[in-house]
Amino acid sequence: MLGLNNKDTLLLIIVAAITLLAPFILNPFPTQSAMAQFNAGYPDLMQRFVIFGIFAIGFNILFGLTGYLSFGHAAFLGVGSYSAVWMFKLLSMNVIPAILLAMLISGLFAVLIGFVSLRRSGIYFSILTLAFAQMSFNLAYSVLTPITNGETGLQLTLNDPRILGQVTTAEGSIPVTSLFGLEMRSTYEMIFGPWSFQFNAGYYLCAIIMLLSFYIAIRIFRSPFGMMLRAIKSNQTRMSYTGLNPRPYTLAAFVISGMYAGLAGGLMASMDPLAGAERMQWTASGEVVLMTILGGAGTLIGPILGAGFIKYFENIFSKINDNILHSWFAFMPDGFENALVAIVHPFVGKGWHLTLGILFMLVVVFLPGGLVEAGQRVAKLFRRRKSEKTSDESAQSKPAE
Amino acid sequence: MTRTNFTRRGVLRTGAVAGAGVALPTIFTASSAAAYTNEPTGGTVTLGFNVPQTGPYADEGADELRAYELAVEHLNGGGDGGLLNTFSSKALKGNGILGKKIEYVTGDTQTKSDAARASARSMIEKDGAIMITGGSSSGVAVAVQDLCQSAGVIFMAGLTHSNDTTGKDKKANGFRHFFNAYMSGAALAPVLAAQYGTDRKAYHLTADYTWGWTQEESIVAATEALGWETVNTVLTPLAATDFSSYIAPVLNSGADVLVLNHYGGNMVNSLTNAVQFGLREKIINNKNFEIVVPLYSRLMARGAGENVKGILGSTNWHWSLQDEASKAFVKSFGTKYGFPPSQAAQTCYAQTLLYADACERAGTFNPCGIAEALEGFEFDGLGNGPTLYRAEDHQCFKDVLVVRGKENPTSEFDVLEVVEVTPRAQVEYAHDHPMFAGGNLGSCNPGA
Amino acid sequence: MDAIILQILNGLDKGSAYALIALGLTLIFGTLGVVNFAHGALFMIGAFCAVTLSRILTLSFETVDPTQTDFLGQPLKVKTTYIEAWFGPEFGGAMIDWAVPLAILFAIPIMIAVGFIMERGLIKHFYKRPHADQILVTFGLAIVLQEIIKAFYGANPIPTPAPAAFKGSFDFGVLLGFEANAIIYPYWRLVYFAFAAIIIGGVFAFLQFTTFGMVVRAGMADRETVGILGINIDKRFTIMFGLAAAVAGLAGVMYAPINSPNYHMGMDFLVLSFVVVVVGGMGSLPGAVAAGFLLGILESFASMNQVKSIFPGIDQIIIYLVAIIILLTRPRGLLGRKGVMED
Amino acid sequence: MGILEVKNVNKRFGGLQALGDVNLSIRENSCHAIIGPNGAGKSTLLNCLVGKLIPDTGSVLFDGQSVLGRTPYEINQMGISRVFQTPEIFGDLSVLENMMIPIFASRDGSFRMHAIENMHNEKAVVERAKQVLDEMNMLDKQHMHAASMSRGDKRRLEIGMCLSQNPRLLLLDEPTAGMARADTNNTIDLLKQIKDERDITIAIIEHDMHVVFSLAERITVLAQGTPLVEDDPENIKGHPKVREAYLGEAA
Repeated sequence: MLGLNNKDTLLLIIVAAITLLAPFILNPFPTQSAMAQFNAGYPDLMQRFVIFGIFAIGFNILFGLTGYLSFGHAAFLGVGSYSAVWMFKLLSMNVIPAILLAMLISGLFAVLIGFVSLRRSGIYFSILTLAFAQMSFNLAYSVLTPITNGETGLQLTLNDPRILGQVTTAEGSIPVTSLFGLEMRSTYEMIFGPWSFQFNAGYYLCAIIMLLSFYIAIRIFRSPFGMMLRAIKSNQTRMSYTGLNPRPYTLAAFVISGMYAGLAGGLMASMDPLAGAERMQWTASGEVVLMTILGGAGTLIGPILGAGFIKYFENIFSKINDNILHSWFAFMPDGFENALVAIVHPFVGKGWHLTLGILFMLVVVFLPGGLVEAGQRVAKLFRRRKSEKTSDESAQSKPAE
Repeated sequence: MTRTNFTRRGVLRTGAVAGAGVALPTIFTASSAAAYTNEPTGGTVTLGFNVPQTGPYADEGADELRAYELAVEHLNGGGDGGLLNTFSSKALKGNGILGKKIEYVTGDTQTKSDAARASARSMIEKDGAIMITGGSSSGVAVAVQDLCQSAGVIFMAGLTHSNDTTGKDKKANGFRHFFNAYMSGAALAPVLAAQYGTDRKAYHLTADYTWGWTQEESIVAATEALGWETVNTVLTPLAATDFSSYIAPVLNSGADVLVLNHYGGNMVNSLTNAVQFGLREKIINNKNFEIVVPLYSRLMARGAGENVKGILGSTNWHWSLQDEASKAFVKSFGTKYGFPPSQAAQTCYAQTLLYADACERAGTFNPCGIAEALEGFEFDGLGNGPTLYRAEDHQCFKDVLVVRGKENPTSEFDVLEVVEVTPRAQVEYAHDHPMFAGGNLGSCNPGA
Repeated sequence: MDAIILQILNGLDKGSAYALIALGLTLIFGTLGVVNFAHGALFMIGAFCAVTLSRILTLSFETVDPTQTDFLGQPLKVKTTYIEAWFGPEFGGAMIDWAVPLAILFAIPIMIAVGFIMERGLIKHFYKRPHADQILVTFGLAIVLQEIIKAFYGANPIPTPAPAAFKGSFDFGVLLGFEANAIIYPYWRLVYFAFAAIIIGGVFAFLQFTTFGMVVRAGMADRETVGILGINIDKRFTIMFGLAAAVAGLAGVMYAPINSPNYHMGMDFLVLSFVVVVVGGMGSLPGAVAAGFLLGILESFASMNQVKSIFPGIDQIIIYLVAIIILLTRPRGLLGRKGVMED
Repeated sequence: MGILEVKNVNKRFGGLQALGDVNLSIRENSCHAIIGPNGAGKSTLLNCLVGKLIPDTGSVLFDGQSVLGRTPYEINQMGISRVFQTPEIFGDLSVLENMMIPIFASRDGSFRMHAIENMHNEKAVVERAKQVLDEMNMLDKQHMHAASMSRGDKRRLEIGMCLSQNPRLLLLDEPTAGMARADTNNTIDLLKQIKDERDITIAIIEHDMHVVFSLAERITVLAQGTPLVEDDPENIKGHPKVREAYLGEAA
């Protein structure tokens, strides 16, 4: 289907189903229950899941396929966000031109940085991309404030021209981002018994774009071009002695993944029209590297899992405070309750970094292939139980998902 | 885990049935039954405390959070009642707000605009927070204020000192109790002139971002008005940790005062470096060389250790103040936590009380009603003397403290001493003052 | 002229810190082939060794002074340190005053132990793993170490002053015939520079003149051959890691008085020190040192007002700009060898 | 006029004269071996032919066109394929994929942005790859991870990859170095078969005299960067200069 083989089609369908049903899946706990803290089915986080999913999918096209580890990819995300916000300021609040411009500008930026950085490989390449991104961040924070609004981040004001849209709403506020009139923030809330599920227009726009990006990524992975990229990772010498020029291939991959990052940046600005300089900092670039490795570099689904994993921790664990801990353990005797709270306390709330760091180490030590490997192991366990006769197939190496 | 899975499957099934019936969905935000965003329906009301919990300002954030928890306790009728007893408005009864018990959620701003907004959005969308407060930098304050404006909730700013928060970036749904760079300049300049004379040459080192610039502008204007000369102003990168290359040329520039427009880690490092270079032992132009730190934070000043001794600066509030309200606050806070509160804690506590009081007086949680109640509100008894929430820009006007690093501290908290309480009249300015121009308050947004 | 000398001095000092951190990073790269993102954390732990020692030395007991009151209006508890009580205010006070230099002795065993534990417990399982995995695991470790420090010491910087004898600054200008105050330089920074020079010299001498060092250098040049020779490389790798950790830690100890240590100071230095290492050339120790000083001096020059007035914001980007230029003109950095970390 | 003409090629590395006035002509459809003791400059010469090194002076003409200043991939596109001393294959890819890449390269040139194209629509390439694998007797291994194969199979795959491009000149750099006797013999048989069945010129650098004399129709002996003799194998065997410079030393 859609030019994919059965396995990829199945994967795409599963991802599509999960994404489209995310408002249910991410809100498994009734709103008033103590476990509701773990619900992630609210618009902001759901949007973040898929937007960072797009970012990581794109990063994986470069890193997973060619092995070039860019440490400056956040710069493209930032550039995309700035372009999109400028579009909202100058043109209109429609997200389509903003997203298109974000992809265009970040693509151009990627051509420029990629052309220079790809003259080197290995860690030299990583440091070149890091240097470009850090320069962009430092300048955006200071000298380029007229374009980027520095520390605060570029935001909309009541004085923006918006030549094709309204400058202010009838009530005198800044208009909100929309897709031909469909406001990105509009949300349907469905109450079902003790549960409530939120269906947000912005989320579904992001989700559809993410599925499209994912589909394109699958096609790239399975295309001759994708094979060439994997060949570059495997053996550049053989590549050039086979009559292939690695440079345009890597540059193309770099620009594609830069545009994915720009798309993610544009969507981020469309969901929340403020572009902060921090999203270009090296820690942000490092985050997408971590997402990809954590999920499983070079696999199709891995980066999305990694993105979800990290964003979940950042947004859910950081919000757990002692009050909530006490409410969880309230059923226990006081002494126990306090002891448990004291044990859990360092790992949640302001300690969410600690939990994340420990999990990084655990995953990489015990699951060298990232979260995807965990899935594969579980699947293998089931398969082995089901039948013993698959020895022929499992001996064959197959590219991981 | 298995149980969770069963539940989830159950949800999926029932959800599908409900979806097929197209019966239940209701719309909210754009046009809904609720009169405003997150209108509290049950017996509780949720406030969102959005403070830095990770990153360099984590300690400041922790202190803010302590203050919020204390405020909630007092508002819900617990503890010793704190400033409810001294507050000039007597609308609060210690039974929550409008009879609803206060609950709160917390989040981590990471001192990043993006993360702060994400955290605030999750409080509004997931937890149903009706008010967001907190923060420890102007960038975050402006970014979150903007978010609250568009989401239709009230934002009570925490620690934010930039002129822009209630200047060019002011918003109808945002309110600031903390003082600002202009006030620092206006309060500090006369003291500087009195202590160091009017014939001084100043050299500014300024953190190269929005807050730094507004502070430099304010201090330069205020000191030059009193006869000082500004020899040079140099921008330093925010990421700088070693300021030696910026400080070394100061002595040779003919300046005899160094003004450090830095905050937090930058301030600690630049001040430490400056003292290391021995600037304070030098005699330039036949005068003792002096260093000024216009915005002091006691928590951060501790990081500079002995280097702060004798150095002048300004602050919003200090625990050694002897008015009844300050004493009451220090007592409540100190009894609960074992150490005195910081200025960040005080402003956050005050903001929470002010918000609750405005709800009571307005008789509603509707942001527009609250804004109306806060605009032009005159109050006293929160530790800063008689205070006005100005309607035009939602900035509080109150006395500003000029402080000095204490020479003989008696404890690790005893870092600063109050030199002068600059009266409110001296730091007031017109709301369309050029340093604050270019913004537009807009109209209040209830979000519905 | 005086301004240039001044900035060279400043640059040497910044460069010392960069060079020391980069030296340890390169030792680990070169010998173990591991990308150690936790190296900045080692620097930070070093600085906190100084903090810890000064905390230990100032452990104190409380006596109530009825004449004074604390912030709650209760009688003030006055703290007296045990050290001063035991050894008398003079000697005890001197020990507290000299906490940072003393912390060198305190830090060496701690840092070596930390290095050993890190290498044996974690890093050694990653020699054969892809660099990406090494980055992830050491980054995770760095976060964990940071958070542990934060849990004990909080997020705010902690003042850790140098001994009183090193307070103030030395006037070089007068020495060179300039007017007073033209070129001043804090004593402690002179100490730091000299200290860095000694450590760098010591590491080089160790590698140059000891059998152990020779094996390690051979290992850096060609790991396989050394392995074939039947030399127990594993043990030496562990020792190398301990040494690198000690170098980073000592750099941190002595840096504590320059900038008050805080839990994330390692991350602040991490990116810069990676740039330094790469600009110097992967696996080249002299390259790392040279690049450290070069970038330190250029950074200082870029912060001069004269330079900034021509290129606004140049001090924000100078290091990265120089890194790009060097990497584009010299493919393997200043002194890098072929084939190291290029895959 | 041979298909490859090397004229007066010199190459110095610092003080070392790696190649001195090398003249070499390789006839079309012949098998030409270049032998010589270690450090004779064989590999340097080879690198000058494929664009890895640029000679200081002299010219290298392939089919009348200069290859100097061209990159390895351009030279490959002209019709020269190279087999390395240690097999250079795409270890992370499957055997079939390894074989498809050179076929794509021959069809599409040095770069083509076929990112959205579907592998299913590349039947011709897949078929051709399978055909070559079949010729190499490797069709049963097509789904294997290339890196997990034996060294002999890797060599076989590499040669197959080069042949799939129908090169006019195949350069072999010590194709049997480090191989077991059986693998060596297999490789010799394979190369013999190629030589017999195809219109192809083969240039081989080799240490192993067994291999050289099994395959070569013409031999050039290189010593200290200069061609010593060029002659037919029978004459080389007994040539006194060669004995002195090479065989004598080796024996």
